[in-house]
Amino acid sequence: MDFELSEDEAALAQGIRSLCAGRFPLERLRAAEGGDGLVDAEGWTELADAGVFSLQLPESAGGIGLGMAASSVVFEELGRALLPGPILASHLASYLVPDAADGAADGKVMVGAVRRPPTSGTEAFVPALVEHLSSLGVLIVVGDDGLAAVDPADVDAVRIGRPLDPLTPLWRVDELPEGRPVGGAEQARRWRRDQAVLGGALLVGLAAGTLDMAVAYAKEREQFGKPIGSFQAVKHMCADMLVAAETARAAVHAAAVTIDQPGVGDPERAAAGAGLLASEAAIKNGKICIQVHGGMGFTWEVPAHLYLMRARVLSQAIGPVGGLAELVAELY
Amino acid sequence: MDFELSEDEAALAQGIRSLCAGRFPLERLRAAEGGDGLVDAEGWTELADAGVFSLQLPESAGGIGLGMAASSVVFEELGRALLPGPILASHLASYLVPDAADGAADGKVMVGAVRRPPTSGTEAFVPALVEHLSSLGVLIVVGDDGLAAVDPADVDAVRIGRPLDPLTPLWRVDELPEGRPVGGAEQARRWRRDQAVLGGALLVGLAAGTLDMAVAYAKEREQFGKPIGSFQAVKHMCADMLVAAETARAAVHAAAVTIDQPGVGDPERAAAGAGLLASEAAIKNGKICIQVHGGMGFTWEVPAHLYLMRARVLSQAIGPVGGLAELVAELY
Amino acid sequence: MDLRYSEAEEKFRLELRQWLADVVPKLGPKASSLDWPARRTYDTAWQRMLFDAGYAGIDWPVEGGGRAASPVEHLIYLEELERAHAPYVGVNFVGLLHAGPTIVVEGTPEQRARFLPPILRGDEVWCQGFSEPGAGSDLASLRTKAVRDGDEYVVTGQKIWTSHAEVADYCELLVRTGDDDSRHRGITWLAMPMDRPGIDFRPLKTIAGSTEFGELFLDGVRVPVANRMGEENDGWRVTMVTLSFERGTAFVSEVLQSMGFLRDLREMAKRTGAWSEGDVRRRMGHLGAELDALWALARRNVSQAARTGVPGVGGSVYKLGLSELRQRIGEFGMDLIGGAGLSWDELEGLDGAGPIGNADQVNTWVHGFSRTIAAGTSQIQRNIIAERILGLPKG
Amino acid sequence: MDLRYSEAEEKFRLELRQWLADVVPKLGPKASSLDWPARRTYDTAWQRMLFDAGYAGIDWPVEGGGRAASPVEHLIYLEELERAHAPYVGVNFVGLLHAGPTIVVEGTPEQRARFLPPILRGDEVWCQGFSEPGAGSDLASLRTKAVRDGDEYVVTGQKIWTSHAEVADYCELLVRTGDDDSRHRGITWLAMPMDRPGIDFRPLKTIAGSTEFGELFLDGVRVPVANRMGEENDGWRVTMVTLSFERGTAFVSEVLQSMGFLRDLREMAKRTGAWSEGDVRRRMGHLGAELDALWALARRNVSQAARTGVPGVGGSVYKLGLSELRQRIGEFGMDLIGGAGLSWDELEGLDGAGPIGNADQVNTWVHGFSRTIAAGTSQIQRNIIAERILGLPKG
Repeated sequence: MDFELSEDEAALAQGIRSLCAGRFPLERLRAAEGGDGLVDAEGWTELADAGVFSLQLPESAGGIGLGMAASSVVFEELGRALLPGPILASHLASYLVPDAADGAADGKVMVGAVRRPPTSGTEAFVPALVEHLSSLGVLIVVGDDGLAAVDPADVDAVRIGRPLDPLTPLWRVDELPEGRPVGGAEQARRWRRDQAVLGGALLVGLAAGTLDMAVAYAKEREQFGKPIGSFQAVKHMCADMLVAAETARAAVHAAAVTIDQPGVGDPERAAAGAGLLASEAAIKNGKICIQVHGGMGFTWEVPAHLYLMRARVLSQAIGPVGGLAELVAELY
Repeated sequence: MDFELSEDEAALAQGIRSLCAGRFPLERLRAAEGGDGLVDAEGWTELADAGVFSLQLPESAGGIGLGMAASSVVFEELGRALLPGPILASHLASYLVPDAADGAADGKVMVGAVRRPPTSGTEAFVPALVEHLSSLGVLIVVGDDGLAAVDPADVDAVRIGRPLDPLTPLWRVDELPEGRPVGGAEQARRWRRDQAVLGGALLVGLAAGTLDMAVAYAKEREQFGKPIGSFQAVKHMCADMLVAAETARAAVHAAAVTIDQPGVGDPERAAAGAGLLASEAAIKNGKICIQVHGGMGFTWEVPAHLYLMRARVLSQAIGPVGGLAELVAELY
Repeated sequence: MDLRYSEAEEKFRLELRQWLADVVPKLGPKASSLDWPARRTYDTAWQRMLFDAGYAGIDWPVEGGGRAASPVEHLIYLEELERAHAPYVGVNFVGLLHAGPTIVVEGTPEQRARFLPPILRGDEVWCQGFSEPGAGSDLASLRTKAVRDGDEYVVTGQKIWTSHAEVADYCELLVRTGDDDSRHRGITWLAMPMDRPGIDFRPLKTIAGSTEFGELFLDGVRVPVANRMGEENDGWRVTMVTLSFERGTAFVSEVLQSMGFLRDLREMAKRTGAWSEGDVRRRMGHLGAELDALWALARRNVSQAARTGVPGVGGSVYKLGLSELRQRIGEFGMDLIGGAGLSWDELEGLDGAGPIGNADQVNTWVHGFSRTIAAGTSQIQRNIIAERILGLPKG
Repeated sequence: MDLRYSEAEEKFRLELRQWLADVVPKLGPKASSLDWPARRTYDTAWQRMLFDAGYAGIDWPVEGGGRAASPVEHLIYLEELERAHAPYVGVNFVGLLHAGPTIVVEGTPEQRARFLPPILRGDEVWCQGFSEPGAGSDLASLRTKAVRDGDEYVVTGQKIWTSHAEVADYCELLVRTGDDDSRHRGITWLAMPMDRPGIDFRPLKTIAGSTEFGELFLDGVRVPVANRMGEENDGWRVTMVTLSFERGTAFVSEVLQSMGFLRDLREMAKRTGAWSEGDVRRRMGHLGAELDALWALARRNVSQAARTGVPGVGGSVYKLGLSELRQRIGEFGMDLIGGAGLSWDELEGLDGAGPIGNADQVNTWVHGFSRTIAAGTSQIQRNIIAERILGLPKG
């Protein structure tokens, strides 16, 4: 038992962090705010070359053949860098529905995903909102009883003028095509489970990113003749952020490893708990980060809001926290 | 519109506060901890003489003929003083079921009350727990569809060895007698409504009492060379206590006045909201008061726990906060 | 304790209600929030209507040209405006709620005659230049410098969070006239004409994508000494004077508006079926009970102001409670609409469920973040409560 | 990241599990919590059994007489003891977890030979005399005075929160040997025999009605200089040394126990029908997810300790998270049992629903209040996290 990152995992995280810092610095991402093609094809290929999409595809199929643990450290870094684009769906599709996602692993095709809106229940009134539609080669529709592949060209969609996250363009789709079945209920369950864990990893990255921002600002910003970080109220907000981020990180890593290593625990329960805590940590930390920045935190210029809006996008994608909590309760 | 206390109301509160401080100081109450007869007959008569039980009984029936507003300021003081005994039921019975509560108004008889346990639902498995049974002359059983009067001598009860609140002795009753009907559904509804408001007033008194204790300790206790109240963490805990207490107090007063003055609002909604916020304020402040006192707060000697335990007793009496919240939502 | 209104108060309410019923339906559509000249036109036209009807400066004393309504009448005024969905003060807010009241108390007769009538009539719009990039919670550390040169001050520095500067005629400005480290003792209050050379304004975009405020760059701006309110270096006291105008009516519109928002959410939840979930009802009921309590607290503060002239300890308690509550209400709205919260554009629901109203939910949620920051952060409010009300020792 | 145990670790687990399966059922009933001599007998007998089986001092180094188990084995040890419902260290806890480890590192060969074997065998029981009425969170302000007189120290002062003093043979005592204002620099660590004249102990009743700790009054107590650990005035460092013994295994039993408590609550909720309420399931699932995460964090801390010898930054994060979570778990339990929570006595439910288990719920709730205070309040933990981990400046 050694639950620390292995040397390989740490190196992988470091590599992705360097790639993001060099190739996708925040200023550059922000320059494309509100537009399409937030990640250009060349950038996407670089992500592919770094293995972001092929990490879990078996070596026999041309992938890297690693597992969820490796993916979770990679996605935490991508989250921290606020990397836009359908990275999670492209990654999941490459190993979960490889036949439907030809070209996903090597970055030639971007794959998106959307949950099929329920036909009854409280969410039944909201139309499907598809992210990054104009960039997609394939859209995976995740239903309760299976996965289907849809050609984006077949989708009748209306672009949303102002998406909540300016780095996640959105389309409204009233009638999602049935599409071509590419997986049954078991694969849909696996999709949702792995999505909760790796969406959780992205969310942990967001929670860590806002913690870093808040701490840096608290050290530098002075009021009443001293850094605001010397006031207990600010200190304790930052401490609570760290607790949220570290706890969620441990949960995400444990869920990833529990999926990779049969017998060490219940992967469904671990995945739901990880998604739940990561959602809450990212939203809570985004909110505290704004508060620590005071008025500046409410400006577009300071990127705190980008982390918070992205957290809402991801939190929605992996499912409302109430449902995740009920799943944990059932399996406890 | 003048929502401040009138001179009469302020004088009434001051009178009760003086009576409690002189006649029922905490040291004296504590000396009787765990025993019966926490309020001796003589003390009970003094409360009656001060009008505690006859406040809302019409003058024509020998009472004082005031309303809920006056009662709410009185009960806040009784709560702050941690006054034990079936004060609330004796007060309610004197004007809501005067025929069944002969002698209640002038303190000759103590009246208790217990909610008839539901026969289905989540609470159906808990036996009835009756407070102060051995001191009662009459026990009012509050059902969904009416009020009944029971002779305590007819009740088959087992004394609880360790009640949560050492100042509220308890008896377990598996089979509550049917009793003599003394009020219908409308009177039962009024009982629950007025109980929520005046139970809320007692709870506000508890919340204010623990706030006072915490603030006094924070000013006096020194650590790291200064009073702990100069640390922001402690300051902010105390500030949050004040917000909780003042908000709940305003809600309780508004509910009382809304009952007294037809047309100024919805008394049911106001009463449920007042009970809800007062419960939460008393429990929250009790907990913070312990925390501010550090290790001492966890000792029997410091009375913080008495306020907290009493808060649980009263919160249970006026109904779980979830149910009160649902009632507010329905009436909003 | 009495929550009934007197006959005179009911009469005041009725007259106002009738007038509002008459004029509000005739108002044109609101201006786009991005079109500043149109907003000025709309808001100042409304102010002129209030003026003509005798409601301008509702809480100002008669000697300032106001109506001198009692705190209770002021409360009724806010209730009725909210009830009638009448416009709020808009671009007139600094003039009406802050600069004007200051001039009423601190201005010379000449200054009052010059500045007050145009504010009340809607002829002149004011903005505020108090905060600076380095002076937020710690306002007394402001550094914008004013140097006396004959009968003018020459002002150089930078202000931030200035609202409506695009359309303002005057700016109530705090400048440092004392030593660099004179803090509260070296500050002066000036009415700066916004048409002077040396003023540059850069709007700041908010996280809601709007531009409600911005940065004001001042480079050798000349302000007549005649525009100074109070004495030189006495500006801190002058500024604080305005606070004494508060009669417990702050944020009342927001409380009433939030109640309406909750009721809207309930209707939506009933339509979508979410209302069948116990915890949805409980969250909504809990938030509703808290709003009711804050409304009670507002009436308590107003009552105390009516008796004593000041709203008492309730102000900070109310501000802290409300701003924290507003954030939770925002989160509840977002949770209720689920995925629809990912769009700022108004969405239509599926299956004939009608508009989701998500633009309201998203706005409520996002704007909530400013509530615990603006007009004193929640942390500053807790300090104030702990030190001034509870008497705990300073840090 | 690897959550699988090695073959050697699995072997360690299996042997321990078999031994526990053999001995635990044969243990007599636990002593009443009020009968201190009986508690000492029970707990020290269990310690002797551990000693004979080679599990005493599981994490102590071999040179101290311990088993020198790896942090991972230590974790397995705690898991298996919890799984077997074996006794916890009980009255041996100061000796085994605090005083002993200090002596292992700081003691002379003579001191180690004198003090350590009796702790491991369960022959001698220790208590702790660190905190004072005036020195809680600020331990360095302690004032209990020790004056050297020949080869003895004469100790006078007062200690508080001393556990198990009723049955202790020794007290690990911090005394002031430096100037009154020497703070960390004037403290000395002594092993005080509890049978000396001048020692008076007054138990303190807790809000749970029990007497787990009390006040120690010291009036001219003579302690041999030979019982001093480390140098005079170097006691602060000596004390801190013990912290380096921590391998991330603190509170692990509490995490595992809490998981069991949640599962018990679920069974009860299913029996009573409360489980049909969505928000009961959500609260329970949320608390469960948090416990799972803390268990993951514990394994992370242990892993880091296994690699580097120290558990790293996780310690305070884990302590803060767990103690706050424990309180919320306690509240959940109380809310679930409703009125039954008004009695500390175990109640039987109506309608054949069996025991309510309310004594457990009430205990969990009430004891939760101590969690955010003892061993460093949540406020102190947040300071530590902010200053030592995040590098924020000191107040």
